[in-house]
Amino acid sequence: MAYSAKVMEHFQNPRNVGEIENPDGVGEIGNPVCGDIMKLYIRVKDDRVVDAKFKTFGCGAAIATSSMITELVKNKTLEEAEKISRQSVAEALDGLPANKMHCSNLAADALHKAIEDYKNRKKKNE
Amino acid sequence: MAYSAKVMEHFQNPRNVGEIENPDGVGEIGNPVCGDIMKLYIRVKDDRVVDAKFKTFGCGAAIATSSMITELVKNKTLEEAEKISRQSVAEALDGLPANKMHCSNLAADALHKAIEDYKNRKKKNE
Amino acid sequence: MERKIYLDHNATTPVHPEVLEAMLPFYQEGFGNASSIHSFGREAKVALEESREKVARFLNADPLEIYFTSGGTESDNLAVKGVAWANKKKGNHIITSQIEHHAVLESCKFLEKEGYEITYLPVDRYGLVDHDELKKSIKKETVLVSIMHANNEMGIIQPIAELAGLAKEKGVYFHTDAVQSTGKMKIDVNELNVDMLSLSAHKFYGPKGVGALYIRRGVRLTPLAHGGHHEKSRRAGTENVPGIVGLAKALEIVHSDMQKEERRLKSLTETFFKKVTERIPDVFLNGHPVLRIPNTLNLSFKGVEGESIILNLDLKGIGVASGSACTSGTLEPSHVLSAMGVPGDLAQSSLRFSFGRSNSIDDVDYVVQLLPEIISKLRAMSPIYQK
Amino acid sequence: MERKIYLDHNATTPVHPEVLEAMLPFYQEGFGNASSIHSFGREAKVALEESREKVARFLNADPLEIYFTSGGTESDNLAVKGVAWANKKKGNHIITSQIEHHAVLESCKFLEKEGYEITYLPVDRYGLVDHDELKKSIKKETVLVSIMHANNEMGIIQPIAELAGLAKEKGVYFHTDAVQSTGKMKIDVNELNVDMLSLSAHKFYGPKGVGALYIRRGVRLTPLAHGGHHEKSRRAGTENVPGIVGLAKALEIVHSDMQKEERRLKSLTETFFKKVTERIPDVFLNGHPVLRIPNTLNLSFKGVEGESIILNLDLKGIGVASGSACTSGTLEPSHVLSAMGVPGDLAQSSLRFSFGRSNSIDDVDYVVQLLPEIISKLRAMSPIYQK
Ligand SMILES: Cc1ncc(COP(=O)(O)O)c(C=O)c1O
Ligand SMILES: Cc1ncc(COP(=O)(O)O)c(C=O)c1O
Repeated sequence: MAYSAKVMEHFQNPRNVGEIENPDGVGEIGNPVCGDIMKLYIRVKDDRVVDAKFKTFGCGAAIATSSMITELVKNKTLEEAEKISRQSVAEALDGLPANKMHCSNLAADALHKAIEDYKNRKKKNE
Repeated sequence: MAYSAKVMEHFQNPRNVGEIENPDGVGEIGNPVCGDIMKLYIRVKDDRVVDAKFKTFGCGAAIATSSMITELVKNKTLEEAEKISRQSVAEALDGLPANKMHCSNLAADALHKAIEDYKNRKKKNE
Repeated sequence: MERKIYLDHNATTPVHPEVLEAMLPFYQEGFGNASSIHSFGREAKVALEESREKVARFLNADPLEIYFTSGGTESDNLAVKGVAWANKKKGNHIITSQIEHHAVLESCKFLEKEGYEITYLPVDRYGLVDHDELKKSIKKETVLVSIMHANNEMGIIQPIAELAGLAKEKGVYFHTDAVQSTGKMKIDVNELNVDMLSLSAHKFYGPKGVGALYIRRGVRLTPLAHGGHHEKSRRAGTENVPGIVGLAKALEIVHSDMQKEERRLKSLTETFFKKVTERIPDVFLNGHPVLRIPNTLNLSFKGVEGESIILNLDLKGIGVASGSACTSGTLEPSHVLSAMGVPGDLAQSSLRFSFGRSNSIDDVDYVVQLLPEIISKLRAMSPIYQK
Repeated sequence: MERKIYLDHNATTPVHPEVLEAMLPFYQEGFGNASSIHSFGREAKVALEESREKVARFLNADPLEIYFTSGGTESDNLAVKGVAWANKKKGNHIITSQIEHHAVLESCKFLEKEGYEITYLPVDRYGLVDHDELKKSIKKETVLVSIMHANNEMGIIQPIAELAGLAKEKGVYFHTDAVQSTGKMKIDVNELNVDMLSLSAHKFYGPKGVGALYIRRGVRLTPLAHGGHHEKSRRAGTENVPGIVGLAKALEIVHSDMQKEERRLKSLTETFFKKVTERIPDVFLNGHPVLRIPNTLNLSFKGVEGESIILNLDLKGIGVASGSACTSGTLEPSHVLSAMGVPGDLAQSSLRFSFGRSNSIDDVDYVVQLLPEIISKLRAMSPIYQK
């Protein structure tokens, strides 16, 4: 197992760690494969993700993908954000070791859940 | 496999190699276990082995035991000669490696055959 | 140069300088094949048999009972499969524990597919196999009990002599995987009362790729590797003479100061544990608190996943191991922690510190100084940790 | 010092100085366990994978198809038993030859006891397996053909590509034991058309206790050693990194001047044969006169038993091997000579001279000078030799 320099950089200096108070959407996901847990918070304004934060219990790859996805999603429209896939996170990190690909699922899945959560809340408020 | 110094000494300088012309007894034996072949010649006078010679196709142990038995048997009475056993040859050589014990059979068996041959000839001549 | 601290001696150890020195003459000068009858071969053979005698002496065994292999895994496979195959007529039942090394567990699983019945004994929360459970499990068809001496992940020591006694009473062979205990404590095959015992050189400052299996006289066992008449036809293959010489030398070295080194390591690990728990809250020791080899500490850092700690320590030049799913390759957290009933998140949070000859109290201080910051940084990131 | 001449390179070889130099950094500095994720482990892992790539390159294979083992014997066992076990559903028939190394033959005998059917193909008087015999023997139940590349006793080379083609046509796996050819001639798994190929480092100036098995992608095979996830779960056990690095380096070295060395050895053996037969009557070459590896001569000295020649040469510091019953440990003369139909006494009289890097034309001259006296002394002692 060898992580790319990009993975290690994000692992060492993760962006956007923390929680958003009164978030517009939250996605929490536990990885059934390896037990990792991620919580992703988003702030949405005018159908655009203006802020994202995360908390992750997981391995190097899990932390790096969490950090990367918060960067990727910021200032994206919801439509654009929904298109961020497992693959795009891994690619943005210059790849992940084969046996860590499952960790990149975590971040993308958490994001999609957070967007879904935002939409559900919005629907309720309508 | 490690031969004793005595085995190596007899192997390097085998005593009594050769044939006896018009011998009084000859014992030839092939070792069914490993294919070695030995031919032992004796000269008998007044029921005493006065000379012994051998020819051997065989390994180090086979050659050393051949040499040793010709030494052991010389000047022994026939009665004494018959008592020379596989064990006594091996002992006289300070032992043989476990996987070579079968080779010490060769020499003792050839000697006993030679004595038998001598006795048979004598009987015939009587 | 960056400071490097190795705290993973249960994974492997550096070769001791004197071990390497003992090995070197057999690469180029005494390189002969120990089966050859010429002088080149005899020189190798002498070294081989002297090594066998040495190993026998340190285990209180007979040289005829020592068989050299390519390592702990092969020794374990040979013991488990070898006995199973050779004793088919007697029965097809094997007893082992849930916390064995994969070399034993996977051998058992292979045999299971071949039609053998395997009992995997549970352990208590300290990692100990229950005496009565073993007793209940032995039946007419049982041909082998295999229970490890010291566990590689936790360091827990099983009461082998007692467990082996139960097997012996019923006329069942007993094997112990002593890969982690050999070199760290006294090993006496008669005191342990075992029929077979596995060891691996690279766990005690010997070279990788060489190990041994002690096989008590009279044990029926089918070889794993068939071929020439090496190792009394029980393990074919040209003997790895430099490796075997290295194994024996390493055993000699660890025996030369074993009690002193045991005490030293015990004190290091105790100091480490004391300081870590003083400075970091919510740290738990896994495994039995007392029945353990002197060098190993398995700790769970609540709320933080193991690999993420390893990577942070690695960035500081410190090498440790974890039983977390994300480093195991199997994607399941430590089967040992699971068997002990440790909850999933704490199992994911476990780290193994295994000390050795290269470590001093300075290393303890250095790591203890860095660790709190790493843990609190990671806990701040954790969705499941609440102060 | 007494002069020493080693003419037993088929038994084993000294480790090349550059090989040892390549290995040394991995005993004490780069000693990590290749499975560990910290820097100590990663360094070992890099060395491991670079070695795998090197080996793959020299065999014209993919690195994913190279599996490291503890030697030729293990590679052979893994190939033969591994394929047999994994393909039970397809069939239980294996084809091999009567002149294989014991590692293959005894693996087959073990499988025979387990209920497999084995065909041992005969060879002609030159030691060659017959193409048509193989063709006739393949049947629906056949799962594996295992025929060696170069024979260790005779040096005969089988036409593997052709034989393997027959197996391939019928969808049967083909394994070749290339332990004796690797390092002595070009090995290309695709030209040879094989699915599996065994090699052993100590036969080509690498260390003892390490080998490899090439396994073509897609071959179904059950492991011999179960345990951790090493070698893609096909061969468990902590990787012997120094040994593996040494294996790869040795392969690199033998490849660097292979054609030159082939020519040199061929000329040495030819000169040797010519001079011996000029000076000593009744000497016969065993095995095919042309289809042979360049370094090996198997000669029968009529009327004289092999071990007795070896011992005499040994007393002069010269190391050679024989296939005589009295040195084989089995108490049966060479199964290879028997299969070739060589009569018992000539089989007992055979000697193997295997040249290598350490030998020069001076060695040839020295041995050729001593040999006539030894042979005539022994012949004078022989009851079966008539001039
Ligand atoms: C308890 C135990 N058994 C067996 C083994 C296997 O030993 P090796 O890796 O030398 O094959 C190990 C180490 O990996 C171990 O810790
Ligand atoms: C043809 C052949 N196959 C297999 C082997 C076994 O190799 P190793 O002794 O390295 O296990 C040898 C040498 O002993 C050999 O010559």
